[in-house]
This record gives sequence, C-alpha cells and structure tokens, in this order.
Amino acid sequence: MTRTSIARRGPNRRSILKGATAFGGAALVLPMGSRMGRAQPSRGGILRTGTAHGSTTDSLDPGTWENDFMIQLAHMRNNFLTEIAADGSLVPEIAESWEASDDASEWTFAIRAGVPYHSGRTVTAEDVVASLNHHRGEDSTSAAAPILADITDIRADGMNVIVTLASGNADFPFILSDYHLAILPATDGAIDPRTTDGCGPYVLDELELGVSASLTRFDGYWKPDAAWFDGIELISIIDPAARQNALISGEVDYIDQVDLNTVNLLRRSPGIEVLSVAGTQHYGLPMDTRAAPFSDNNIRLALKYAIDRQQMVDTILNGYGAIGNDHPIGSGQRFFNTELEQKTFDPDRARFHLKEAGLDSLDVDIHLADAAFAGALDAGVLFSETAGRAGINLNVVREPNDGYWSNVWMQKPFVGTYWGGRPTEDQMFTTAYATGAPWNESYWSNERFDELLVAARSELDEDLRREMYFELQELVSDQGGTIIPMFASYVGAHTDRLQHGEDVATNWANDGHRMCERWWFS
Amino acid sequence: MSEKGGRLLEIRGLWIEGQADEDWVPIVKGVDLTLDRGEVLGLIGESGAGKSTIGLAAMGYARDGCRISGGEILFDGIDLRAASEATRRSLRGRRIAYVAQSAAASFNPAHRLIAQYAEGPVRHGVMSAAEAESDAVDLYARMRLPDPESIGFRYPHQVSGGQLQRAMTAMAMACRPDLIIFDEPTTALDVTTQIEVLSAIRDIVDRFDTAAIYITHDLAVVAQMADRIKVLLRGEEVEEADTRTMLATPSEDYTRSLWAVRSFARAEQPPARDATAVLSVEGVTAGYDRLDVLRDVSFDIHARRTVAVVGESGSGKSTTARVITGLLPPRMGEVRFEGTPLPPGYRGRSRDQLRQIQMIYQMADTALNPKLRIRDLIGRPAQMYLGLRGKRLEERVRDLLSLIELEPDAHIDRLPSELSGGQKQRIGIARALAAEPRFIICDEVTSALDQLVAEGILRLLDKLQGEFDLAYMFITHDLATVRAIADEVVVMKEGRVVEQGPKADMFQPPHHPYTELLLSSVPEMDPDWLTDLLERREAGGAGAGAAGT
Amino acid sequence: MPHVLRMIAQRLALGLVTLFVVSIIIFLGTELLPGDFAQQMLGQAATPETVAALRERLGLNDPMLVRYVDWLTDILRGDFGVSLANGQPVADLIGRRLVNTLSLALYAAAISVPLSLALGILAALFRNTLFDRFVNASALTSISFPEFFVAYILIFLFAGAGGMFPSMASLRGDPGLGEYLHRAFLPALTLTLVTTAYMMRMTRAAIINLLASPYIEMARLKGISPMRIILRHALPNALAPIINVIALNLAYLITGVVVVEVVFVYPGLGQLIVDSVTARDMPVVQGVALLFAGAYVLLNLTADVLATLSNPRLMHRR
Amino acid sequence: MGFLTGVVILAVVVAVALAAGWLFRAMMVAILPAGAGRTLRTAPPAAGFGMLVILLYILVALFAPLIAPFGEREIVGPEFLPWGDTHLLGTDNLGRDMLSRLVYAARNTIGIAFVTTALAFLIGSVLGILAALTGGWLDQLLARAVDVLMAIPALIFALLLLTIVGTSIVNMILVIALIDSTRVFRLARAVSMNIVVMDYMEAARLRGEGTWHLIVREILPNAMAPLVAEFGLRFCFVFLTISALSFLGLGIQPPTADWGAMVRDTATLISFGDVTPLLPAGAIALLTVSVNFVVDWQLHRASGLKE
Repeated sequence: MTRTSIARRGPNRRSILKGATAFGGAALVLPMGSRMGRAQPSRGGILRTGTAHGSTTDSLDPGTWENDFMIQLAHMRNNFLTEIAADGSLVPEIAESWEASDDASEWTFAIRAGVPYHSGRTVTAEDVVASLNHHRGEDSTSAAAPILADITDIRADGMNVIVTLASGNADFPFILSDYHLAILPATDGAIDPRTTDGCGPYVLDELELGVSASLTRFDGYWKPDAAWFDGIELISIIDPAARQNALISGEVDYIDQVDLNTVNLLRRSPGIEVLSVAGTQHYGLPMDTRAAPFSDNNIRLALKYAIDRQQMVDTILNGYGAIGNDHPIGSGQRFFNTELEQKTFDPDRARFHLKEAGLDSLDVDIHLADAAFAGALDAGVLFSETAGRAGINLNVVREPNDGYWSNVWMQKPFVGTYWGGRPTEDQMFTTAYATGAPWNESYWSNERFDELLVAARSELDEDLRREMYFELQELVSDQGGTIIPMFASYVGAHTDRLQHGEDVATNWANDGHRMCERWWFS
Repeated sequence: MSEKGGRLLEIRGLWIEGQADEDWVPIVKGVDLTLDRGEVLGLIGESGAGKSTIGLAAMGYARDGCRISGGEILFDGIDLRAASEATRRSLRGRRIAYVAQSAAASFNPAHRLIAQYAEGPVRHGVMSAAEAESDAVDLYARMRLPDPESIGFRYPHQVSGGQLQRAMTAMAMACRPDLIIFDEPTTALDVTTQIEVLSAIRDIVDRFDTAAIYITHDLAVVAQMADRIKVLLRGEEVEEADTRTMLATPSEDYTRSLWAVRSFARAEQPPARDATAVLSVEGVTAGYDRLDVLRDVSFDIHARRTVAVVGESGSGKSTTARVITGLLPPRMGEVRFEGTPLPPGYRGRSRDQLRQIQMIYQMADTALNPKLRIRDLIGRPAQMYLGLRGKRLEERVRDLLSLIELEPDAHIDRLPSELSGGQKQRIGIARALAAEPRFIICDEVTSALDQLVAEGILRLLDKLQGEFDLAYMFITHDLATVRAIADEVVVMKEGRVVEQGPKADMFQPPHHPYTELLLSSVPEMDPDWLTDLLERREAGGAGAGAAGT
Repeated sequence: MPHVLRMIAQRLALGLVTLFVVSIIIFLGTELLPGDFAQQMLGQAATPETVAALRERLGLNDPMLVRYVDWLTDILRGDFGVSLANGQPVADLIGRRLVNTLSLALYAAAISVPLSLALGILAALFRNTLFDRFVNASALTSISFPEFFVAYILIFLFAGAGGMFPSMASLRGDPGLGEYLHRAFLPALTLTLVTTAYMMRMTRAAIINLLASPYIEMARLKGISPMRIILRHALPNALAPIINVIALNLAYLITGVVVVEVVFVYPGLGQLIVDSVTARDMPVVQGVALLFAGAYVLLNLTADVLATLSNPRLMHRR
Repeated sequence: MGFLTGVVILAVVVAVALAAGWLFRAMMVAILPAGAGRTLRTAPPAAGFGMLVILLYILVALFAPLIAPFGEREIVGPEFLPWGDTHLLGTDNLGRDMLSRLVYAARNTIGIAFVTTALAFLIGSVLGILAALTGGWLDQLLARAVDVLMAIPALIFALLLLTIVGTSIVNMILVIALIDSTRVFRLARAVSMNIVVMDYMEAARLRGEGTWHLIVREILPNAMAPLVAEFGLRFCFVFLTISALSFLGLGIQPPTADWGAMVRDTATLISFGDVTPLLPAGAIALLTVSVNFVVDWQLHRASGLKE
C-alpha cells in the first residue's frame, strides 16, 4: 500500500528479497462479494487492471523485478516451475512432478513436455537450468540470489532437472514458485534478460515501463482451463485517489491497494466490490536487542503490553487485517500456534515489567517513516498515546521515506518494518530471527531458538515438528525483539462484472498475482 | 487676429474637486471663461492655480481623482457636463484637441508618429487612413518639420523633443478642430528650440483660424501667443484682460507681483582674484564609454562668488558637476579644492573632502528620499560629518530649519510628500548646509519652481552665501536667473567652454555667436518680441538653423 | 535588426554557460544523494563484493571528475547515455515522454494564455468593478488550492461514474488529436486553473500600471474608446512583462507538472525524473534535469527576444 | 443537488464578508490614531475584510492552545466522527479532533510559511538590492547564479535537496527559502535598479554613506511596496510548495498538523463528495485571498492611481 511514489520504493524493493510465496495448508479466504450463484468461467473481454506500482526504472531482467507491476506482468507472460494454487497448495506448473532424495538435499524435477513459448520454441530442461542459473553465481546481481544460495549444482538430464542443495530442505519446491524464477528461453546456456518472450498465458504486445503494458491471450497456452481474458491492459496508477477514480469511472476493472481511509466509501459505490484477503503480510516494530534499554527483555515486554493491537487494526488498517502476537506466523499457516496466549493492551502489566527492569518510567525514541509501512507514522502516534498510559514516553522521530531502508532500518535501535511473509515457517524464521541472519532486524540471539530451528527443519514427524514450531513461536513472541501488532490484508476492488473463484490465494495480492489466468468476466 | 467669429466656448461657475485620501477638496472655485472662434486665450498662473484642470474641463474631461462638481461647460452650444460619454468622446480629438506639455511622454512609444496622427481622424470617421497619412505629410511640412515625407514613419524616441512637440501640434490639428488646448507645450524645451515651436504653433493656429487656450506659467511666452490673458491663483480668477492691456497696466497686486519677479538682482560681489580659488576645474576632459562629453573645461570659483554655468541641454553642464563631485572621474585634467587636487573618484575622497562640496538638485522630489522624515534628511549629514547626536543634533536640525525659514516644530517630523515644491527645495538647501561646506553646486535649482517661489529660493541662497562665505556653482539654462544671481558666467556648448567672464561683460556685446543666440532667444514681455525676432533672424539669416533641428 | 541577432547570440552563449553550471550542480547534487544505484538495486542482501562488482560494471568506481567529464563529452556528442536501471538509452526514455510533456504544456497553454490575457484585459478595463473583483477572487482561490486537490475536484465534477471526461489521461494506443484532446482535457484544465491566475493578474497589473501614462491620457483626449485604449495603447507597451510571465508559466508547464502527471496517470517527464531520483538512476536524472534547464533557458531567451521585438526603442535605434 | 445551495451560501458569505470588512474598517478607524486611521479609511471593504481575516488568523495562531478544544495530537474519540456537539467538525482518520487540528495547523502552517518567506526575503532582497547597488561583476555573478538556480525546476530542486539533507522542518524551511529567494532576488534587483538612479541615492553616495546604510535606509523603504506585494503571494505559495512536497512524500510529516498535509491526507475523500478536505483547503484559500486583497489595496495606493 502506498501513499507516495517515494514511499512505494522501500517496501517493494524489500518485498523481492523478503516476501516469497505462501505456505501450504488451508488458505484463509475472505472474499467480500457474494458467493452465491457464481457462474462458470467464460472466455472474453479485456481485463484492465490498475496497480499501485510501476516505475520508469523497472527492467525486463527477472533479477530486478521488485514491484507488483513487474510481478503481475511476470505472471501474465511467464510460467514458473511450481505454482501455489488458490487454496494454498503447491501444484506443478512447468515442472510436471518432482521427487527428493531421502535427506531432501537432491531434487529431481520432470519438465513438462511440449510447452510452447510465444516465439514458437518449446520449453527445454536447458532453459530451466539457464533460467535458474541467471540468479546464481558470483557475479549475479539478481535479487533472488539469496533464496537460491543453498544450491550447489543444477544440471539437465533429458527432460529432468536435478538440483543439489548444500543441506536438506523439505520445502524446496515452494521456493521455486518465487516470482523471480520465470522460465525463459535460453541460448548457449544463458537466458537473454531483456527478452519479451515467455511461455505464460499472455503475449506482451506493448510495454512502456512505469506506465502500462498491453497483452493478448496466447493461443498456444498449454493450460486448458485458464486465462479467460482476450487480453490485458496493465496500468500503473500510483496515486491512490487516481486509482479509485479510475475504478469508479469505469476506466479500469480492477485496482489493488485500495486506500483504507476511504475503503468504506468505495464499498458503497454501485457496481464495485471490495476484495480483502488476509495473508502473511505483517507490520512490525523491531528493537535492537543488543542496545540498551532493549537488551532487557522486561523493557521489550513492557512495550509489547503497551500497544493497543486492536486499535491499530481498526485505525491503521481500518479493520482490514488481524491483530498479531509478536511472531511472524499467520493464523492460517500450517504450524500456527493456537495455544499461545494473545497479548493485549495492558498498561498495568507494562508497568509491572518496567518495574521488573528497575524503572518507573521510560523515555524512548522510535524512528519511523511511511516507507516502513503505510500508516507507520500514524501507528507511531497511536502507540505513543497508549504507551503514555503505561508510563512510557514514546517519542516518534520522523524519518524521510527516501533512503529509509538504507539509513534507518537496522541502523536505528527502534524502527518500523514490513514483511510480505514466507511460504514456510522455517524460511520466515531462518531469514529474520536466527542468530546472525542478515535480516535479523532486532539482532536477537537465542540459543534454544537456533537449536530448535535446525532440528525442526530436519524433523520429518509432523506432530513433533508442530510442537517445535509452537515453541519457536512462543520464544519469539515472549522474548523476541520485534513487536508485531498487526497482519494486514490485501485489499483490492473490482467491478462486479469481474468474477473470481471461491478461493482467492493469500500468498500475494491479486489472487497470488494469478488473477490474469484465474479470473473472468461474467 | 482681427476678425473673430461667434462664441465657441462658454464656461460658467466651474467647480472642480480633487481627491485627497477620502476627502474631496475644491481645486477650481467658480471660474468663468468665454472664448470666441479663432481667438487665443492665455491662462496663466503658478502651479496649483488650476490652469490645466480648467483646460481639460473645456474638453469635458477630468483627470483620475478629480471631478467636475459644479457649473456649466458649453462648447458650441453643447452642454459637456450633461452630454453622454459617447458624445464627449466624439467631440474630443475631432472638434477639441489637446497638446500636452511633454510630447515625449504623450506619444505612445509603441507606435509610429503617423499612425498616431491617423488614429484620430480614422476613428472619428473624418478621413480614411490613406487620406490622413497624406494630410499628415502636409501638416508636418507646415509645422516646418524636417523631412516631412518620412518623419512620420519614425517612432517617438527617434525624434527630438522640439520636433515631437510640433508633431503633436500637427496631430492635434488632424481633424481641424475648432479648439485646441495647449498645456505648457514649450515648458520642457530649451529656449532656442522654444522659439521654433512657438512660431510654428502660432502660424498654424492663424492658418486654420483655430481657437486656442494657451496654458503656461511663462508670461513672456503667453504674451507672444494670446489675444487675451486670464490670470489664475489657487483655482480662482485674479483678472482678465486683453494682452497688451494686461502687460501694460495690470490691475491686481498679484499680477503685478508676477511681473515683478524678473526684477530681482543681487548686488555684485567684488572680485577676489588674488585669493586661491575655492574650486578650480583644470583642463578636464571626461565622458562615457568612448564618447567625450567634456573637452578641456577649465574655470575657477572663488569664495563668496557665484559662477553660473549656462548652456542648452547636452552642453555638458551637468557632466561638469559630476566630475566635480567625483561621480565621473575625468579622463584628463583635475579638480582642485583650495589648491589641493581632489582624488578623481568620490570613493577615493576623504570624508572631509566630501563634506566640503555639497550639491542641491533640480528635482527636490527625487533628491529627497520620500520615506525619510525631515529630521533624518537634514540630520544625517550633521550626524555623519560633525558627529552630532541626540539633543545637539536635534538643535542643529532646528537651527537649520530656521535658517531656511521653515518653522521647526511644524516641519521637523514631516515627510517630503507633505511639503510644497519650494519647501522641498529649501530642505535640499538645508541638507547641503548641514554639512557646513565651502562650496555648493546648485543644479537648476529653480527651474522646476514657480517664479515667485524661485525668487524666494534665490534670495535665500544669496543670504546664506553672505552668512557662510559659500562659493556657488549655478548650473542653469535660464538667463534671467543668471542675470539675477551670478558674478561670473561660463557658457558651454557641446562640452566646451565657449565664453567666460564677469557677468557685466557677458551681457554686453560683442558676444560669441552662441551666447548671442542664447541671449536673444529669451522671450521678452513684449507682445511683438517674437515677430520682431523672427523678422530680424530672417533678415540676418543666422542662428535659426542652429536651433531648428 | 543586427543588434537583435547579436543579443540572441549573446544570450545563447550565456544560456550555454548557465546549462553548463546547471550540469555541474545536478551532477554534484546526484552525487550527494545518499546511497547509489548499485546499493539501491542490489538491496540489503548485497554483499560488499557484489556491490563493488556492479559498480565496476557500471563504471561508478571512476573518480567523480572522470565520470563528469565523460558524461559531459558524451552529451556534447548528443549521447545521453543509458539508464542504469534498464539499459535503455536515456534519449529513448526521454523522447516519447518529452513529446507527451510538450503536448500537455501546449494544450494547457493554448487554453490558459488566451484566457488569462482576455480576463486580464477585461479586468483592467472594468477595474474595481464587481466583475474585476470576482475574477480576481476566483483566480486567487484557484491558485490557493494545491494542484492535486484542484485535480481531484475536477475529477469529482467531470469524471466520476458516467462523467464527460476520463479521469486518467492515459495515452495507450496512440490516440488521434480529437481523442487526445478529450483524454487530456482534465489535466490541461487543472494546469490552466493553476497558471491562469498568475498570468491574468500580471496582465491586469501591467496594463493598469500604464493607465496613468500621459500617452494614455492623450489617447483619451483624442476621443479613443476605452477598449481600444487598452488594446492599442496600453497592451503593446505592457507586452514585455506579460511575455515574461507567460514564458515563466510555460517553463512551469514543462518542468513543474509532476503532481498533475501522477494524479492523471499521464506519462510525462516529471514522473520520469522523480522515479529516477528515487532509484538513483543518475544518467536519466541528469538528462532530464538538463533538458528542463534547457527548456527554461530557451523560453527565457524567446521571451527576451519577443520583448525586444515588441519594443520599438530597442528595435529602431535613433 | 447541493450545488445551487452552495452558490446561494457563497453569495451570502460574500455579502457578510464585505459587511464584516466594512465594520472592521470603521472600528479600526475609530480606534487607531489619526494618521493610521486616515490611511485605513481609504481601504475598500475587500481590504478591510482581508485585514480582519489576517488578524483573526494571527490570533488563532498565537492562541491556538486556548482556542482549540482538544490537543493537536491527542486521540479523543473514534475515527471519522461526523460533525457534532463535542467535536464540531468531527474527527479525523485517527480519531483526533478536526477543529483542534485545524487550529493548531494555523499555527504550524502560518509559522512555517512566515519564517520561510521572511528568510527568503531577507536573503533575496538584501542580495538583490546589493546587486543593483554595486553593479559590475558582483551584480553579474549574482544574477547569473540566480539564473542557474531558476533554471532547475523548483519542485525537482527541492526534491533533490531535501533528499540530500533530509526532511526536517528546519531543512524544509531552508530549502524552500533558498529556492524562493531567487524569485525575490529578481524582483528586488529590478525594483532597486529604478531606485539607485535617483538623485537622493547620488546624494547619499556623495555623502560617503556605507553600503549597509544605502541598502537599509535609502533603498529598502522605497522598494517596500512591490516587495510586500510579492511577500503576500510568496507567503501563500509556500503552503502550496509544502503540500506539493508532501504529495511527493517530503512535506511536513504527521502528526504535526499543517493545512497542506491535511488536504493531502484527506484529499481522496473529495472523490466521494465528502467536504472534509475543503476545510484545510478553504483555510489556505481564505488566507490567500485575504492577503492579496490587502496587497492589492497597498499596491493601488503605492501606484498613486486614483479611481
């Protein structure tokens, strides 16, 4: 969600790196529209979709894709090895099937035969190898390099691709659904990063970076029951009011990132449906646990009890979200800890923890910009209001949006952050909570947590694993350095002509960016 | 000038009010005026007499901030006050025309002369553009403009002041109006140019038998032009009479006082050649860019003496002053103060050197900072040069005000805009005196003032000279002033000194030809003076060419 | 005439000097921006090695002076370089958007310049009447609203559901002239509203300023009608300041409309430079900024030349 | 639809405003000493109205804490409350009292705009007068430098500078003041060019006055009228610049209330016909119009044109 073109950049850039795809297990779908009388999909019509993203500095190179304009375009033009279905399950795409070695360190993917590119060529195992290798290696500048860092070798074997990992990872196929890893035609073992070719459902006709793209349906698309539109116009509309106006005046059929200030007014507009999807996207306030006063867990707990989570959801998200419990696992995820006590606003308890830390009151700065997440400054204001009632004098320091992620985040001791979530609990924790992890924002280090995390990754027994992940969540929630007050829903809006399936994917906005092939006009 | 037609203009009981902030104050108070066809009436008076205002009212026109509040204006039987704006507009330019004081300002800089000539006739439907243009050439020739065929295609800035004034008279004639208002048409001109314009105007008014109201403050000029003269004072009529009668036997004291102005003359100071000159200009050549404006100018000024520097505009009088004050460092030669050479630029001069040379300007309006009070205007030099502060400064300012014959309490806290022209000029004098200088440059100090006021200023300067041993350099183009105040005269032309010497010698023949021209061009109070002069020049064939361009 | 040509030559030379200094300032300014493109593009995951590698590849490691001189010599050769972000030639990136920006500026100017002149002249003619005050107050009101707010109000009034004009001025599919005028109407109207007031007030003031001139009184005394006095006698002499303010507003229409571009999704140069600043895509920032400065210099030059042409005193020496 | 009602209301408002202006003028004439009173009597009702509004704004800005019913940042109730008894103008998106925010915003907005404009005028007019006064290379240098700065579009330049130095209020004031001072410089220089040729300037120079005295005592008082007029416009433009910057994410940051940012924050509501954003926008517009009414009157007086 963005308010300004500057603010937009921070989160997007990070979203490539940090947000990956969804988790397995039951998806939580909360479509606002009526489910009754949903018609069968039918072909036809041009989908015009307005997105809050897009920049003139975008590029066709998959390694640089960072915002929803390019990511949506990727899902229109390209296919990936695996796909996260609307119900959250992992399904095959270019990889027809896969199997792992016993220790899950070597994976063999069978490449689907006869999948055509728009240019007429057919997808080969060599293409897949080249497409993945584009993001690997010493001199790769791809943003996806970190998520493939564990790979030691990729090779083609007939129509199979064999991937060797440094250590076992049972969730590896999930990673391959990442939006950077588009399958592109290769020549001499390398893809051309500037190609407009692809094997996805729509052919790119015209692209003006930062402005719009137009695509027509690819007649040779291999999926039989997908891609219902004749064509797609993808339009970058940065300004939230402009986006809304475009939808109301009928110039687009769908917009993402509805302005939450006016979403209730928008819902009342005739012929408009608002679609809110709760996912793994969450906003956090990390504290540097190495630095005083945050090195004292009592201080951290005091702050955790001094925040009114429900008020945050109601005010900052206008109700379009859920309260968080200071750990990054969404309530719909496989191993979500259902037994953990939910923290609530409790000034007495906050005071108690202050006292435990030997203090009567506390003066502390929080450094925020709306670049951290939409409404971060407002959230800071709300927080300082409630914290005041617990004897904590929280001072909101306004930081510039531009450069927030370089100069403030992980630099100042108390800041704001936003995560798109990770497909698996392991990846989320490993990325941001394990000792020494590059994005461990709170510089938190907990021996028990680190041990358990490694153990859980290699544990095959489902119940034991659940137990372990429950404890991991509890550790993060009670001792971790990040306050996670809320999970923000993806809120889009569309005309009532536009139809979608009963399930809407929760891993990303825009039906997991797959609305181009899942949705249709009535 | 013999036969006059019927009544053309009749103004009865005219009242005009002007706006001062929110209030309306009368500036013309019940003036009657009549004019027959072909007749020329001279309106005379000092500034504030309401002459121009009455002249414009004869066109049914009041300037912004003025309004005609009472009386009747009948032009050829049409009541201009009652008539619609459209009627009045149709009369203006067509039957009543106007010639303004400054032709340079009154011609639109954006259009060629002939286009502005043709605008009136074409707009009033009197003639077509082509007719108007050929008519213009004819009238330009009659006005004795050089090159009448092509001069109309020039822009105003390309034509000299005297020519513009004639072109404007021609423009006023374009529709062959019944009446022309001449509003000080020669006031801004040099005397030699004035003669040309006066004679051209007189000829053309005679030729078309046009009635005219001729407004001026200069009696000698009006004597040449008018059949009858009406004298005004502060919006009221003083007297009216036939020109010759008026000149010979004015009946009112005020009129007599106007006549008397020219009688002021100062006792000549004895020459003091032996002492060192207070100021000497020695072989000064100076100019701007590559152009030399002054060439080898030299003269001395002694204490208690007044040297008048005379010449027409462009003769280098003011440039000489700029060299003396150090605003324009000379290319060659030098300026000495009491025998010591002064640094050429004012920045190089010491504070005391600056103090010794003061200047009084022609336009008191631009010479006094309009946002400063009299206290500060006069007090500043005393504070700077003499280090006076507080009470002593205040006393000094009050003394100076008394010296210049202004009541201190009433004036010390006023702004310049709250003073009359003469009072402003007195403040200028006080400011110069405040520095306690030895030498003062008076740059045309009286030329913007009415005669009575000017006389007062001259008397004051005379008094002060005696009191403070001052040396004056008097820059002027007005020979009457020279006659009145100078001990010595320096005549300049085109950057050179053409003649210099004691006043007595200068006004005695034989003269340098240029001095002769200047002297002979000064209008005299004789109604036949212009006619005689032109005849003499015609006969002599000299001089006219030098002034006529 | 020759001195006009000389003046143009002189001003052009001066303009080039100005552009040169602007190029230095822009270059230094972009240098001083915290963070560089390599960091920005690679994000937090970038190891020092990869950042260094990318910088090396992009030539960002050369000394500042070397890069500046290289860049300047390329510019002089007409080569604006390539975008760091997507490798497209900067000239291509600018090209199409320049056309868009210029057409919108032209569209807005085509409405606002005649409108403001007409209103200014009428206000001068009927000065201090109710009409004058009404025009004046509305003009002031319209400039005191922020641009984006004016845009939203116009969208609310004219676009909305079933509105007359589209809320997005998107130029997809190369619209024809008529279609373009329709689609770009609201942004043009927004810009008209924000620029007209200033030009109108200047026109009115410049004319009224002259009404006290003796030659205006002379014209009145020649029996010329008030309208003709304003048009024929006052206006030609008021042209210089009016031309000047028009030039400034045209420069604004070309260089200052980023907010309107964002609201109406109009692909112009403003959006390009803002995006590029954020991404630290220096060749694009420098290219566009130089172009803007060039436009400003050129417009000012044109204004000066026109003002000179309109002034007989400068055109016809004695 | 409410449009016609709006027109009627507008007419009534205008009539009331003029009447208020007239009354205010009459009152001030009665209160003030004769000199000032006489000047004031020449003010048209519009200027009287302008002065009244400016006075009210200043009072509101000065006494904001006394006038505002609630605190600037205090969350006093649920978000988006409609207009009512406790909250006259309702609450905003965080549940803060709208009226209080508007009142405090007067203080912030006017304060910041005033400081910025004053600074711009201090820099611009001193340098402009100095350039006109000294002429020569200094004049050329300053004029060319200003040309260069003006050749860089203001908004882009502000964006660049603010990105470099960071968006604190102090930086914003400095950056906008710098950019605005170029415009002031040009005006001050042009006006002073006409003044430095006056005889009283020559007299002061020949007296041996220093540069500072020439600038402050001789030129500045005479250049005041056009500078004040420009001050009025610039003062208002500063709000707009700030709100445009806040549109680009660089303006005054919440929770500090300022009208520009308040318009920005609530602007989307206008798409649904909600009048909330009209309140801060109207506050800006009213001040702009009022300031310019007074400026117009002053300019009219200075021009000496009587009509």
